[in-house]
Amino acid sequence: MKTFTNKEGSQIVDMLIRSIQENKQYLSDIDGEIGDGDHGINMNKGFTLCREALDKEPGDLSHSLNVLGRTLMMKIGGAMGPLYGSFFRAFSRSLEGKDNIGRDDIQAALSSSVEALQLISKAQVGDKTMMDVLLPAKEAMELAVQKDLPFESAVDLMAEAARTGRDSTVNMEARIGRSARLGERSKGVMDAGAASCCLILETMTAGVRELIK
Amino acid sequence: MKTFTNKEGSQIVDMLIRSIQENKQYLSDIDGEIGDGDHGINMNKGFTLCREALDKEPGDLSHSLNVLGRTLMMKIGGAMGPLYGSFFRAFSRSLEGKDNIGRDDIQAALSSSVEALQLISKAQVGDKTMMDVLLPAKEAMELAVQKDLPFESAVDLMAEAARTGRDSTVNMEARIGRSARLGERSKGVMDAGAASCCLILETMTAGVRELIK
Amino acid sequence: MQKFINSPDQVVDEMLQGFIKAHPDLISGTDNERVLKYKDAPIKSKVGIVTGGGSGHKPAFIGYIGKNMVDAVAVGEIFTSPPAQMFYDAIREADSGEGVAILYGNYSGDNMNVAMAMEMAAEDGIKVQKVVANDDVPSAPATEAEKRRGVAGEILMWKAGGAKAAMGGNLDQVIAVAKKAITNTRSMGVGLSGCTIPEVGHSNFSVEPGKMEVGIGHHGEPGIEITDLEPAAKVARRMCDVILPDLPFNKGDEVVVLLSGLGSTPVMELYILYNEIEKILSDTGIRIYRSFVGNYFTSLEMAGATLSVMKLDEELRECIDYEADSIGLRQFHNK
Amino acid sequence: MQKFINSPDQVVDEMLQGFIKAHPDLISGTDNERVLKYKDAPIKSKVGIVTGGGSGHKPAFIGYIGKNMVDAVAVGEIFTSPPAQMFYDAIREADSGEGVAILYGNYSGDNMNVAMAMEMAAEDGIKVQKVVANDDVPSAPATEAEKRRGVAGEILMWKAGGAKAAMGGNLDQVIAVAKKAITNTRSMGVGLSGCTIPEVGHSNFSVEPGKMEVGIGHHGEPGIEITDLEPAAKVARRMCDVILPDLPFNKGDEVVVLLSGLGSTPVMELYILYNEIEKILSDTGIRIYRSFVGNYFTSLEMAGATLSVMKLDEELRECIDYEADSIGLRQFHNK
Ligand SMILES: Nc1ncnc2c1ncn2[C@@H]1O[C@H](COP(=O)(O)OP(=O)(O)O)[C@@H](O)[C@H]1O
Ligand SMILES: Nc1ncnc2c1ncn2[C@@H]1O[C@H](COP(=O)(O)OP(=O)(O)O)[C@@H](O)[C@H]1O
Ligand SMILES: [Mg+2]
Ligand SMILES: [Mg+2]
Ligand SMILES: [Mg+2]
Ligand SMILES: [Mg+2]
Repeated sequence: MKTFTNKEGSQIVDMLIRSIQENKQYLSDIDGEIGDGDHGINMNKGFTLCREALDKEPGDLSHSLNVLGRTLMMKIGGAMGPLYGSFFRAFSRSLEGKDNIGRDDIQAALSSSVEALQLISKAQVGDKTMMDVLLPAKEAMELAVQKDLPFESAVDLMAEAARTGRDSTVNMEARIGRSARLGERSKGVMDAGAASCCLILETMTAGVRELIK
Repeated sequence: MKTFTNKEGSQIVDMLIRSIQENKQYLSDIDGEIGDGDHGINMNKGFTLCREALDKEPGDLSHSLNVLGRTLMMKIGGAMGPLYGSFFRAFSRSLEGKDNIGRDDIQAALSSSVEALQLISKAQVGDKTMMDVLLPAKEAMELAVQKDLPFESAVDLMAEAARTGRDSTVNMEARIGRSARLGERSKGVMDAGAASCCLILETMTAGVRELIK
Repeated sequence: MQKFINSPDQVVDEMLQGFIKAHPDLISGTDNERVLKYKDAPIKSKVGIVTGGGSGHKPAFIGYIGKNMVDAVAVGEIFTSPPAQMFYDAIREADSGEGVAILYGNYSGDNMNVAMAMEMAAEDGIKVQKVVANDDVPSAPATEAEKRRGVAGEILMWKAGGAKAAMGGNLDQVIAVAKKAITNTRSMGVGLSGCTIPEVGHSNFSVEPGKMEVGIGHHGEPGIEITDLEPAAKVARRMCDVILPDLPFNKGDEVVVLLSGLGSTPVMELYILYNEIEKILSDTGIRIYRSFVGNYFTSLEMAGATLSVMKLDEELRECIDYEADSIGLRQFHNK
Repeated sequence: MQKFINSPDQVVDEMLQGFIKAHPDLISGTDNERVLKYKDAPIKSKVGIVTGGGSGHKPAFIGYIGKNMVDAVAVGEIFTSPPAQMFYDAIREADSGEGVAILYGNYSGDNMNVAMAMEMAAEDGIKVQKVVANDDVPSAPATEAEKRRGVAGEILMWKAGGAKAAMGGNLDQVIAVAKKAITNTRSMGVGLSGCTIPEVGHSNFSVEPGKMEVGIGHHGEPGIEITDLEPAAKVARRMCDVILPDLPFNKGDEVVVLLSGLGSTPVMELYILYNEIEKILSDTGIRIYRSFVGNYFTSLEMAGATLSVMKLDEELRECIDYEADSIGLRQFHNK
């Protein structure tokens, strides 16, 4: 089974930062439809601060993810700060100390990050949040491991599930967060957190594929 | 020389009230161009209050003019209240005690009202105010008396001078009141106070003509 | 964007700099530039009062820092909860050893960030308890009151908690009175226009001319209903019809009324609305003990108003009457 | 018109009714429904302080009624001077026998109406003297300073005169200090939007998005220049460049700064602007003794701000520090 080194892996975080920066406007625009239009701004602020921190103090993947999580949690605020903060910190913790990272490591890290997130958010599938992306993605990855699929296929399936989850939010009625009280009116638009979450998982997938190419 | 009685004359005030009420929007619209758009509202408020007062306590022309002047001065405020207030009160005083009112009485009353007004306003011809109407109207009336023209012609000439004065304000630059500081930008629009003043003098003329028909 | 700003992403920092410079008699900065405190905080033997939340609600939150009011505030981006670090630092700035009451509004971000900050503070051995304001009636039905947002009623909670702490109340007592204050308070907003978050650059949402958004939230969260704009008397009736039965407020009750503008509604209109609210309350036999009318808790330049009504008992009356000195609420003791 | 009103021609009366009901601890009505007074006025052995002017400037003018502040106010229609009768009645409500200082702003209607009221009061044997505020620099060149309008600097004039009267100053002394306050004050406004007079029903005037009106008046009187909207730092520089050389304010001077919003500008932006003003003053070596930042003198829901700077001497400092209790300005004595 293919692996990549924790050291090389830090480029995944570089890619995450770039993709959030590039999609700042897109994410804000989506949020503007049924939220307050700042999701891209918030995410970009956090990821850009992380970029600065990493430039000063670079390291391996688990280090980079930890810096990212800490930065989001400590500097960003809102709901996104603690949610993505816990997510990335848990992801980092799970990979800590590993020299080489393989399919099962990623699967375990993803599962534990989702669990960490569930400690602070009660959002379920169907509430129109990032959870509609994360939970199916996590399950797809678990299934791939159960089926013992190759690393590439596992992450591809995970990204595929993320996309499906993201798109499923379009027809949902928001039940959590700022758009929740739009009720019926929240239907027809994708959830911004779902969009950013899917972007993150897709970028991770692209990162992994590049590393194990 | 024709005259009318002070008693009958009160219908002039009825006509003044009606004409201000009917032109409320027109006067506000003119004021809206270079002022704050309330000239018709202010005038209408005062003249309508006067209507109520006169309904309770009717009387002859000098009484009615006094009620009008007092109402404007005491209830209306702004610059218009004291200006038109003094004007009508002086007009009333000048006619007081006269049973019959002729050309010379109206001329004397107009002159003394303009003088009363000049005690509180420094506005000159050319400043783009009601004075651009009043001063030429007063002079036209004086000239008509000098030339010993009939009452009808005297008031016609007075109204004609008022109209010319009013129209002359269009190309003036305001130097007094709210529109003064528009400077150049105040050109091209008629002054609202000039418009109401002309309306008042025209209505007086119509009233006099009807009374001496 | 017709705004006095330099750079949209600097508004919060520059506002804080200006605020600290303008009010040295009350306010001081701290090592964390997103945490401001009362210049004398922590005050020996006094329970510390902390709050925090997103920016854009001036005078909330920092305007309520002061004598017998709030000791330290965590400041977030516009309409965005401050991160845990700021809450944690605010707790530390406010603690004199007697513990800290953190009195804030019910928003998911604030809940998460406060929870983390409280954990961090507890690890330091600081006693911290919280009260979460949920006075906004239209934000959830009574059966799910724990989901309701906190709005302008928070000010009455700070006033009560701040006074109790100043009177020498211990942490449990301060928490109890703050809890009572907010439990006795019901609020409701009506929005007449949207507002523009500088970094977003265009209006958050809009209310069509001739319409009003009944039950709007402090960040423009949609209300329960969009109706035709009504005369002030009907708006007042709508607000009272939602608020009064919810507690319920009854004949004979004595209340504090806080009518806050949301930003761009002229204060003149608030008094017109107040005039109608007063008629309804007095017709209902509810006695108004004290009223606050003005821009107490705003949402940038949104047009609209929030009505908050708090039922008094003797303890709350004493707290409300207590002298206070802050930018947003300043009063002499003698009523 | 996104407004909380019942009927456009009732806004002033209903606002006054609401105001009186909301603040019984400070305000009382009088026989003239357009005249409000401090509940304890006339105060025995104290010179009365009267002001008045058009409505739509909340908290001006009635918000400055209170202890050690203004005793009675004549209330006009929106942006329209009250008639002579109201000024006269206000004078009578404020007079305890020690005379009345009538401190108002330089507008032609107010000048005429006050002059008539003073005549009427003189006939009653009441001593009345006036000070006419003309702090608005852009409204006329220094050579025609008597033509300048009065704007937010009036608040500092009321504060100084009100304090002097409360300290026991006689009419001449009160007039002298009010005169000094306004003579030492320079103001300037920048407008970012128009506003709507309810009875007119549509915007008075407008400022194109992306532009600002430099030197705008309190009723939307046009400024000296319409320019592109600039960053706060440049706006502050423009204001200071007009105000500072006019008095002039010099290095070493001690000043009070009053930065008022015009209505719908979020207070956050005022602090951003204040932050820049403070930098300029401190770079110039001018010491800020006290600052007021907020909505102190508005123009309905106009967006924009007025900066007023008053040079202090010892007497003015004492007056500014004096305790005051009014809706618009409330402060404890101890600075
Ligand atoms: N409790 C929650 N659990 C999971 N996701 C949430 C929760 N609250 C909000 N979100 C997500 O946050 C997104 C909005 O993020 P953002 O715009 O950055 O914050 P805000 O709503 O404070 O402006 C929503 O689209 C939603 O997916
Ligand atoms: N000092 C003055 N002398 C003569 N006319 C004046 C003076 N000031 C204002 N006016 C007149 O008043 C008119 C405006 O009246 P109005 O709109 O009722 O009052 P305001 O300007 O207070 O809104 C101007 O058009 C002008 O003709
Ligand atoms: Mg958002
Ligand atoms: Mg006008
Ligand atoms: Mg947000
Ligand atoms: Mg007017």
